[in-house]
Parts: sequence; C-alpha cells; structure tokens
Amino acid sequence: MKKRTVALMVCMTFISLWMAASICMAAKADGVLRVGWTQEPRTLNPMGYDTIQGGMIMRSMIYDTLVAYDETLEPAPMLAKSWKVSDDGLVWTFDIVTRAKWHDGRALTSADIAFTYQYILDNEIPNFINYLKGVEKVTAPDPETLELTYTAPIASTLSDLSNIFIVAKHKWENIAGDGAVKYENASPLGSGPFMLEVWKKNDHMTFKVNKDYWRISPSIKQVVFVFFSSPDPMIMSLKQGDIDVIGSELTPVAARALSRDSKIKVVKTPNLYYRHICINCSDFGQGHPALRDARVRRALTMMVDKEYLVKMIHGGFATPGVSLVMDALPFYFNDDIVPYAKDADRAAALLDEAGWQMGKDGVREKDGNALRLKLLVISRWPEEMRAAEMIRQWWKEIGVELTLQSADGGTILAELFPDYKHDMYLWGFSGQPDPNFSLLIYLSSQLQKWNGAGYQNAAYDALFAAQQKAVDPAERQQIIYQMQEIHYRDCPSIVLYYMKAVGAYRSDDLEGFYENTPGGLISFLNRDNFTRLRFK
Amino acid sequence: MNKKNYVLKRIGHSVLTLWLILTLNFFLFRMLPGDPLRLLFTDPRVPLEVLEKMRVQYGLDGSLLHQYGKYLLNTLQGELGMSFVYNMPVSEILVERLINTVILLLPATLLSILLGCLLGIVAAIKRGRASDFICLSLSQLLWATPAFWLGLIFMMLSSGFLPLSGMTSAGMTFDSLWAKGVDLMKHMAMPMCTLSLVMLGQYAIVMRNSLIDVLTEDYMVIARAKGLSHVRQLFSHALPNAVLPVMTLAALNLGLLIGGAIQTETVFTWPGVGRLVFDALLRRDYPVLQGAFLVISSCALLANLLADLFYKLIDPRIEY
Amino acid sequence: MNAQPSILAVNDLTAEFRLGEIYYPALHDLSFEIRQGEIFGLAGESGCGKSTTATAVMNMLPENGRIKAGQAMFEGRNLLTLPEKELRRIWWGKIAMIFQGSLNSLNPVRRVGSQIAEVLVLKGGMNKPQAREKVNELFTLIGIRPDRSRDYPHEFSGGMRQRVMIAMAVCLDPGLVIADECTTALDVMIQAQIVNLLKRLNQTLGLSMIFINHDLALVAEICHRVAIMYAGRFVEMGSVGDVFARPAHPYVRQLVQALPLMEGPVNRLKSIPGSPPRLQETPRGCPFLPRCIDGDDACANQVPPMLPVHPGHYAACFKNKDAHEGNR
Amino acid sequence: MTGVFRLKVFPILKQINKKGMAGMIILAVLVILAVLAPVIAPGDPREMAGVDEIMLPPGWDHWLGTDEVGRDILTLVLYGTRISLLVGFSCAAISIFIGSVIGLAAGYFGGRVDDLLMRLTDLFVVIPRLPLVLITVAVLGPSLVNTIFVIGMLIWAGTARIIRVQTMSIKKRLFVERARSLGAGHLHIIRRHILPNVMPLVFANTVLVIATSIYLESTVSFLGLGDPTHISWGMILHYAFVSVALTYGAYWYVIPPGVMIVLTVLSFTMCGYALDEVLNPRLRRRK
Repeated sequence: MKKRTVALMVCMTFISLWMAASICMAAKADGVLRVGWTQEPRTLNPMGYDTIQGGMIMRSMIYDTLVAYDETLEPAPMLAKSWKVSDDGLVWTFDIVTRAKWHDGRALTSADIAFTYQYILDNEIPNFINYLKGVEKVTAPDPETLELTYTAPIASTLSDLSNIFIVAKHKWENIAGDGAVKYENASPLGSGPFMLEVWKKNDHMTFKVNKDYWRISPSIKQVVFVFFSSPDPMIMSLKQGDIDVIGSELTPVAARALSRDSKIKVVKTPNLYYRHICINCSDFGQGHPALRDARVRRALTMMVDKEYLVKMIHGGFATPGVSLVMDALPFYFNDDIVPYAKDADRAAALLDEAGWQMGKDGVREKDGNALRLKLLVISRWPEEMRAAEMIRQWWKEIGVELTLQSADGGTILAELFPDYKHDMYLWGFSGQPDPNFSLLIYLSSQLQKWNGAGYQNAAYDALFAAQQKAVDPAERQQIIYQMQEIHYRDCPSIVLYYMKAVGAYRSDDLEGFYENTPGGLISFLNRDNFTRLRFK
Repeated sequence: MNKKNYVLKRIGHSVLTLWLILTLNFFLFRMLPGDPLRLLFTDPRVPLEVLEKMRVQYGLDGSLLHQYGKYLLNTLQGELGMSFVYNMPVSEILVERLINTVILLLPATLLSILLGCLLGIVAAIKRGRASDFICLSLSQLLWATPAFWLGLIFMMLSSGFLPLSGMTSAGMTFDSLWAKGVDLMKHMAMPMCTLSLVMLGQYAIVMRNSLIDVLTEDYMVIARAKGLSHVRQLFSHALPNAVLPVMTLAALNLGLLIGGAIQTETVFTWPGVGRLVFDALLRRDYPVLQGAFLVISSCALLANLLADLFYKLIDPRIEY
Repeated sequence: MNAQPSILAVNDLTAEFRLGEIYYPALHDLSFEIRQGEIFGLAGESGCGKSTTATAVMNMLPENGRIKAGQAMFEGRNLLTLPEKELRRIWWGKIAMIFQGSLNSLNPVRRVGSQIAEVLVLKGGMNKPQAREKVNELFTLIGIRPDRSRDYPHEFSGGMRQRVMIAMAVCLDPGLVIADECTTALDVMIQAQIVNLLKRLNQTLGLSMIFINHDLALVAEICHRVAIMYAGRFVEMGSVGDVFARPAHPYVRQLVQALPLMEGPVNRLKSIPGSPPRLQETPRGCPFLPRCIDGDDACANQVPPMLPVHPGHYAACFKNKDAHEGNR
Repeated sequence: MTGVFRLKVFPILKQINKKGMAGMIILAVLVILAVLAPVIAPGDPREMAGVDEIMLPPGWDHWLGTDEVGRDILTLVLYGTRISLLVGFSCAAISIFIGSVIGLAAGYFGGRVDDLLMRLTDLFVVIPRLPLVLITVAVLGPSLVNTIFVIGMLIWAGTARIIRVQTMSIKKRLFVERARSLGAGHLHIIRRHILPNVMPLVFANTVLVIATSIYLESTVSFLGLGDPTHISWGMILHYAFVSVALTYGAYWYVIPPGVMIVLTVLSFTMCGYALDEVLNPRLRRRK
C-alpha cells in the first residue's frame, strides 16, 4: 500500500515537473557563439591522429602555427613575422614574434617551435611527418629566430608548415614519444585565441576566449560546438535559434529551406573538395582489362554529363569538375582545359578504336570479354548513388554495362589494397591549399597508398618532382598545368564536381563573417572568422 | 530440484552465455573485410612502420588465438580497449553514456509501464466490449510503430516550442539547479514520449491478458465472495498478481529498449549509448562498438537472469 | 431435524450462460432449502452444475452468466434481486465460501494472515491488533501454529491451505458456508482431517453448510441431506439415509451401486456408459434418457419433475415409485 | 516432404477473428501492390526531375509530392512495398528454417543435444536484437542480401523455442513411441509424425517473424545501413532524414512510408495472432 503511494507520488512529481518545464525558460548568455557541427573531432591532441577535417578548426583555436593562410589562401605571417629562404632554397629562416604567450602565461619562443618540429621528426608523428619531409635540421639560434635546413628545395614549404600546430616545450618534453599519438590531452595547453573549457563527448565542446591573446582579441566570449549526428535536427535547431551558425555542411535542399527564412543567411563559398570516380587503370590489379586503355577511360569520361549532374543533384552548390586541381585554387587551376562535352558518337568511336565492338546483347565485347563494369559508391551520400544511377544509364548508351554497389569506406579500402580488385569507385577527395597533395595521388610511388587508380606514368612522376622543387611560382604553375593536361588525356579518374561549402548563420544576430574564403564559414582555412565576427 | 540448485544452475547458464557473447563479440569484429588498422588510418600517408607500431598499441598484433586470449583477459579486467575515434578508453566513454541513457530510459520505462498497465486494465475490465477493442487495437498499433518514425513525427510537430536535440541547451546560463533541471526536462520530453509510446503497447497487451487470466482465478472469486469493493478487488488482489508478468517483461524488454534507444537517441541527438552505437557505426569505431555491444548484452543477460530468478522465486506456481 | 428453521430457501432457480451471442440454460428450476445447523450435500458428475448452483445462490455468477428466474430467500430477503452493494454485506459476513483449489483460493502474493485480517478489518469492524489476535485464535482452532500466519500460501501444504481457507470462511461467524469441492486433490488422510474439522465446526458453531462434492462416499459421511444433480437439474433429493439406501432415480441407483460397500478407496463417478448432454443441447425430454436403462417414450417427450417418493425424498423420474417400494 | 502441409485452409480461415481477417485483406492488397508496382506506379522510381520539381507538396501531378531529387513519392512507396515484403518473406524463410531445425533437433533428441542447442538459443534470445543486426550488417557491408541474411540468421531463437516445446510434447505422445518401436528411423519419425503436428505452429510463427523482419529492416535502413540501390520504406525515411525533409516541412515525404510500415507490421501481427489463436492449443482458452 505504502509502496504504491510512493510510486504514485513519484510519477505525479515527475509529470508536474515536466509541465513546469514547459513554462520556464533559460537565458542565453551574451557573447556565446553556438556552432552546429556534425564532425566531432577524435581528439584535441595535435599529435593525435584524426581523419576528420572538422577537428582542425578546434585545434587551430587552441594552437597557433608558424605561418597561416590569408583569405586568398596565400601564406601569411603568424608566429613567424617574416621569413626568407636561401638562394639554393635549402635554408629557411623565420623571425618569431616576441609577444606570443602560452595560456599558462609563459612566453612562446622559437625554442618551442623547434622542439615541436624535432619531436615530430624524432617520433614520426603520422599527422605531421609528411609536412616536414626533407627537413634535415631544425635550430633555434635565439628566441626570435628559427632555422630549417632541407635536403632539397620544396616548393610547398610554407603551406606545409601552416598545418603544424606548435606545442609547448615545457609540457610536451614530459610526454614520451611513443605515447604521443594516443595521448589524451584532456586540458590542451596552447597559445591560440581560445581555451578549451568543457568537452562533453558526443554532445558539445565549449571554448572560452583567451583574453591575453597576442594577436587580436575576439569580441565573442565563448564558442560552443554542438554536435549532431544528422543534419536535420541541426538545421531545425538553427531555424529555432538554438544554434547560431552552421559551418559548411548544408545540402542544397537544406540551403533552399533555410534561404526562405529572413533571419538566416545562407553562404556559399568555394571549397577544396571534389568528388570523383577513380578508375582502376593498374596493369597488375584485378580490375577490368578494358580500363587499362586510356581510350576506354576517355570514352567513359565523355559520357558523364557533369553539368547535368550538378544541376540535378547539387543545385547551384557545385561546379562541374574538370581537372584534378580544384577551381578554388585559381592560380594553379588550368582553365585552358575544355571539359569533354557529352558525345555518344565520339565515345563510341573511341571504344571501337580500342577494339571493343558492340555485342548482340547491347554490351560491347572484345575477345569474348564483355564490357561489364562495377562501380563502388560510398554509402554515406545517397545523392551520389543517384548520380551513379544516371551515369549507369549514360554508359548504357555506348554499350557499357555498369552495376552499382554501395560500399562503406572500409569495404572500398579492402577492395583497393593490396590487390586493386575494384573496377572503379566514387568517393570524395579533400585537397589542401597547396596543389601538391591533389597532384600526389597519381604518382607511381603512391601505389598502395593514395594512388587508388593504380595509375603509373613516368612523365607525370617527373613533372611532379620538378614542381616540388620549383620555388618560382610561375614556373611551378606551368608544370602543374602540364600535369593537369596529362590527367585530362589519360583520365585515371573522372572529376565529377567541385563542391561548394554551404553554411548559414543567424543574420539577425551575427555579423562580421568573411564569406568568400574557401572552406566555409567555420573552417581551418578561415579561422580568423572567430576573432572577427560579433553579435549585433 | 531445490531452489538453491536451480539458482546455481541458472547462474551457470548465464556465465556460459556471457562467454558465448564475448566470443561472438570477438569474432564478429574479426569478420571485417580488410585490415582493421587500415580502417583506423585511412590516410595512406601514414608510413607502414608507424602502422605496425599502432598495431601493437591497439592490440591487433599476433595470431587470432593470441588476440582472443588477450581480449578475454582484458575484458575480464574491465579493459575494453581504446576508442579509434576518441583517444580515450572505451570504458570511460561508456560509463558516461550509460548514465545519460539511464536518465532517458528510466522515466520512459516507468511511464510506458504505467500507461500500458492502465490501458491493459481498462481493456481487461471491459473485456469483449468496444473499449477493449479500442485499447487493444491502439496497443497493437503502437507496437507496430517504429520508434524512429514516431520520433520524426514528434519532431515535426514539436519544432518551434521544444528543443529538438541534445540533452542540455549548450551555451545557456542557468540561474539555478532548478532551471537546469527544467532545461533537461524540456530536452527529454519528446524522446521520452516517443520511447514510452512504442513500448507501451506491449505492456498493455500483457497486462490485459494477465489480468484476464487472474480475474478468473479462484482467489478473485473468493475476493468477490468476501464482499470486497471492486476497487479493492482490483488493486489489492488482482493487480499484485497480474503485474508479475509485466515486471518480468519489463526486465526482458531491456534488449528491445536498447533498440528503441538507438533509434530515438539518433533522431533526437541524445548523447547516450544508443547514439554512441550509431555514431560508432558511422565512423566504424570498432572498439567502441565492441565495448558497447558487450555492455548492452551483459545488461540484458543480467536483467534476464534476475527476471527469471525473481519470477520463479516469487511465483509458487512455477515448478523447478 | 424438521424442527430447525430454514436458513436459505431456494425456489425455481434457473440460470443461463452465454456462449458467443446465445444464452444456454445451465440450471433448471432448482428448489431446495437449507436448515439451521444442517449440512446439505450437492453431488454429481463434474459439469453437472453443482458449482454453478453455489455461485448462483450467492448471486455471484461470472460475467457471462445470469439468473433467469427464481428466488433465494436468506433472512427474509431475496439474494437474487439485491444490488451488489447490499450483497456485499451478506457475502462472507453471512455466507462464506470454501473452494476446491485451495492454492488458488488464497492469493499467492499475499500473506495468509493478512488475507484473513483483511476481512476482519473491512467487514468485521476490527482494528488491526484485534484482527491479528483473532487470526491467531483461528489458527489455533484449525490446528496451525499462529506464527505461520505471516507465511505465503505456497509455503503451506495442500491440507493446511484448505484449513486456512476454512478458518477464513468462519472468521466472521457466517450462518452458512458453501464448501465447493473442498476436499478434492487432497490425499485420503488429509481429506479425513478436513472432513473432521468441518464436522467439528458444524457441531461446535452450529454452522450450516452446503457441501458440494463429486465423491459420494464423502457426501454420505458428512451430510445430513443430499441432492444429486444431472445436467443442471436435481434428479434426486432427500436425507442421506433415503438417497443412499433407497435411490429412486436410475442414475443415482447406478452411482450408488458403484460405491464400495466397505469404506475403501475413493470411488470416482465414471463407470456409467455414455456422457451427459452438452450445455448447448437441451433435450426435450429427460436429459438422462440416452443413458437410462429403463426409459420409454414418455420420458422422451417431457422432462420429469421432482416427484415425491416418500416424505422428504424426491426424485425426477416417472418410474421411481416402484423402485422406492421395492427397496423397502 | 509431402504430407507436411496438412493444414486445412478453409476451416482455419473460418475460425480467424475479424482483426485477423482485416489483416489478411490488407496483406493481400499489399502483395497485389507489390506485384503490380510497375503497372500502377505513376512513374519510374529511378526517374529524377529537374531542380524545379524537387520537394513538391502533394498535388495533381504527384499525389504524394516529390523528394529532394524530384522523384515521385507515391512511386517510391509502391516500389518500397516490393523490397519490404521481399525482405520480410526471405528473412522469415531463413529464420524459420534455422529455428525449425534447431527446435526439432533439441526437442526430439533431448539430453545433451537439447542442452547445447538451448544454450545457443538463449544466446540469441538474450542479445539485444537491433544492435546485433546493426553491427553485423556494418561488419559485412551494406547490401540487401546481407541485410536479409543477417536478420534471418539472428531472429530464429523464438521460433526454435516454440518448436522445441511442441516437439517435446508430441514426442511424448504414444504414437511416436509406437512408430519408433517399429524400427523407424529418426528422420522418418520427424517427417511423418512430428513435422505435420508442428507445422501449424510454424506457420503462425512465420507470419509474426515476417512482421519482425520488416520492422528490423526498416530500422536498419533508416539508420543508414541499408542498401541504397534498393528502395525500401526505411530507406525512403533515411533519405528524408538526411535530406532534411523535416526542416523543409515535407510531411508528405515522412508520413507515407511510415504509415506503410505500421500498416504492414500491424496486419502481419494481427494475422499472426489470429492464426496462433486458432492453431495453438495453448491459447484457445483465452478467447
């Protein structure tokens, strides 16, 4: 009897609490920016390994780098006020600022930077080791000077260094090198404009402003990243005003839905990101033999109407892909290349020429081998399955039968390595502000690594080596133009479209965003947005 | 067989089942296509030597049997490995998430049992009449409704006046603990309703059938013959008996509840175990999946065992 | 015996049960009376309507049953027309019941003591300590240690549970106790204990009782008067001596013949070929006709009423007169 | 295996309650819709319209509106029926087969075999279903065949238990003893005596298993582990969720597939219970 009464009372209390809840409201504190985010980082340990691009912005809030990018993705000073390079391109000398301070008040000197680089080199930190390739010696002759000595000139040095976060020597010298990757770094010690306050995993991450930041002082007091698993609740929360900004993850439909709202501004920026169909052209793999013939690949490329796909699937939120360097890097993007127009006759002629004759059942064949291909489509993006469906129909016109298979990243990688069992796969590719990385993925030396196409071309490899050493930008531009032409002729991949970063913010509340920098509103490439924006 | 033996036997079976779960858990994740480490370090820039170093760190070296032994040993010591995604021990993540999940599931379960029983009682008392038909149909309808869909519908309906995601309003300041509680309650309202409603149907049906059985028992005739009022007959004599199967069901339903939690937590972005599983699935965080699966299964196993023992001990009609 | 006033008088009791949409008669025109201090037996095959009679008399038929006609006069009031609110005062306070499945008659999740105390408090107007006192007293009466009143039903043996049930039945000193198959499923020794307890209570408390049982031997042993039922009707009624020594109805005759002469093992009623009619089929004539050895056309056209065989001895058979005389 | 299906269809149909009948009629309609989808659907599920036809609310051209790439939702839902029913039936076939074999073996042979098989069954009863299905599908990779296979492989435990109990009770009956004494082999006894008696229960159980499978598949698909090349109802809802239909207020995108799931699961359940009531002697008394 008594127990029942207690239970009843508990229930009643609960219900009344809940009803009271719908009346009470909580107040939003001033100067708190709430960012909707789906790509929760793995770790805030700068040495820790993170595939998720989303984590870069958070680290860049805590940590500074030696150099940064400006709005046009050109190297700009940060911890280094200025720099010079020796005539042979082997020795770089950086002047380090004197005002920089760690969050604990200690001064940041060139010794910290040298320590960071040395630590990476000594412990082969996977995150950064490639950015210090060719570094022979790191020295800090005095607190305001840093010297890097390379074994060979590297054109992308500044861009590379802008990716490495500088850690405090007095903290990290106590962390054993072999544990660095797994180090949890629960309370990161940095020198950046923000400090980590709370990270409730899977829920939110709060940063408070570093009032003593040596560069500029942000006007916002706090940044909260609210983590979502799926876009819809996030976007509805923006509409409701539960969050203030969504960085760069809007789909065209969402952007349409939001642009109807007068309180919200939708922002489209270029992005260092494209989606492509990577074709297995390796002669050692188990892919379809026809794909080893560049003519067949060109015919297939011709039969993809990228304009149409962009219109159908990505609205105005992408541009048709042309070359393997994104159009967000206008200096290196070869705009002389004219994309193939969709032309079934020419494509058919190419296939005929390659010896693939139309068979009775409408599928081309050669030596009893039918031109039946399989495309693995990454399962994360349903819209790409639809793109693939359209491609399947276009290719059917020229007698190529395509089957589609949805696969997650792991499955694709398992097909890829080490045997190159696939025919082709549709995936995304994220570039960097330097074209180096975009070019690297078709090098023979990248087989079993980045080179998913299994593409091998000595001329291409030689050009790559040449551009890497070309410290003169104009010269480098010319070499990179040539490389794009080779890719255009050989078609180891079909670059489908360059995606735009689409974000949105509450324009009734916020102002001061830089809206043209590639990468979106909230991005590593655009990290000064946090110090720049303010509440109305 | 006496009680003690029965209990021992039942516990023995559960231990055996636990071992099977552990084994299943281990080999399930070894069925993955490709190298698990490749999945972790999808960036092929990582040098192979580094990869091998990582392999040792994540316990992925050595023969399968060796790994299995190590896995069993570690698990028994409560070590569930390191998350691929978050650089922290799986057990730590799980503890935090479990608390959040319990915060959501406990009231939802209580509510669903309460409402389900009410519905079941009404149906049983009005057996064969229109209200019975309505209650029963409603219960079956709710039972057939997927939690995720109901969640979507609720989300569509509640947008504008209730927060749609998370457990707390991030970036808000609260004057008092009370305001904080209120905030939690508002976040909880929709996921809790969703879960309660989809669970409710089952309880209603079981309650109805159980109560109908009880009402025809001799002691209910005696209770009536004793001249007790209807209310007293129901609450004092029928319900204590009829509620037993419902309680057992509640314990056995733990597994189902977790399934519901995965769906609702995903839809409403609730930071619990369910969403952890979902996120881990998307990001292929296998250590977390493995750990979460083990914990979930063990909880279900324990609930199952307790329900069984509780039921058999309390109900004299069951023979051993 | 005749001098005792009657405590319950039942006239023309007819009851029906609903199966699907249709009501089928289950009890036909039952008339009998129970006298003060008397043990009245009701016997017959299972399904013949004994238990239904008991519940119908108390006006507590299950939901799908209803009383069609008749009266059950108890203390000057007709139980069959009283509203349930009024009936509750009579139930247990004046008329109590003991059931067959004693395990199921006691609520399995409540302590036995509290089940008795519940009645004492709610209907006997006692407070809790008084009720506890009374429970102890009753337990002593039925020969169980009073401290066991805190146990649960399943902790008792079958016989003990039945005794607890009896204690519960008599706790408010009712005028009448209906004992429905209260010895079934108990072994012979325990049966004897129970029967002795009932006899003792009958003698010491002057308890009237309806003793429903399919075991004729037991009925013969404990009852003063007895009625034998077949297919929802009385086929014979009279004093135990009359009915068992001089059965007038062919059905009863066969039953009695099947009884062992000496007191022996329990004899179950299963030796008569054929089976009683189902509830759904109501024959126009004598329901026993298909199994009767000396029925004729007259029996097929009309249901035989209860005809007096002898003062206080009635049988529902057109052929009974001779039988009675012959047995003299 | 002739003689196994000694179910007399018409007497059973006569005994089925009204709800069961309603369920059967709905199911019949669903099956017809699934079979005739290409004929009655107003469009092609793969056909996508231009940007100006996306997310259209219901209207004359598109009775249930369009999705985010301009496909007709009515068409998608109709084709979804095919996949969902296919999944339901295939999963049930696998699970019933496994469940029957294990249940029969455990019940018939008893002893050690029974002990062993029942521990295995316990395992699958205890383990929460959805996480296991999700994880296994994730491990094997998302494809329709995998989904069917996994669901079928993981939900047989209930069936096995029911069949075991029934087999044991039949085995106890005399005629099996007699048949065995005549020197019949185990297979013969199982086929001639046990299967025909177990089959009705299996049948009723199958219907319930189908409901469970459809429910599970829709959840798996919704959570993004389905096969994007095959449109099931769960998949449509998944697309709706990731294409932010809720923000758009596209109720026409969210409601129809869900209603179909509920309707299908509900009608299978009602049929299952109704059949169970008729075929399972244990349940008859509750009527």
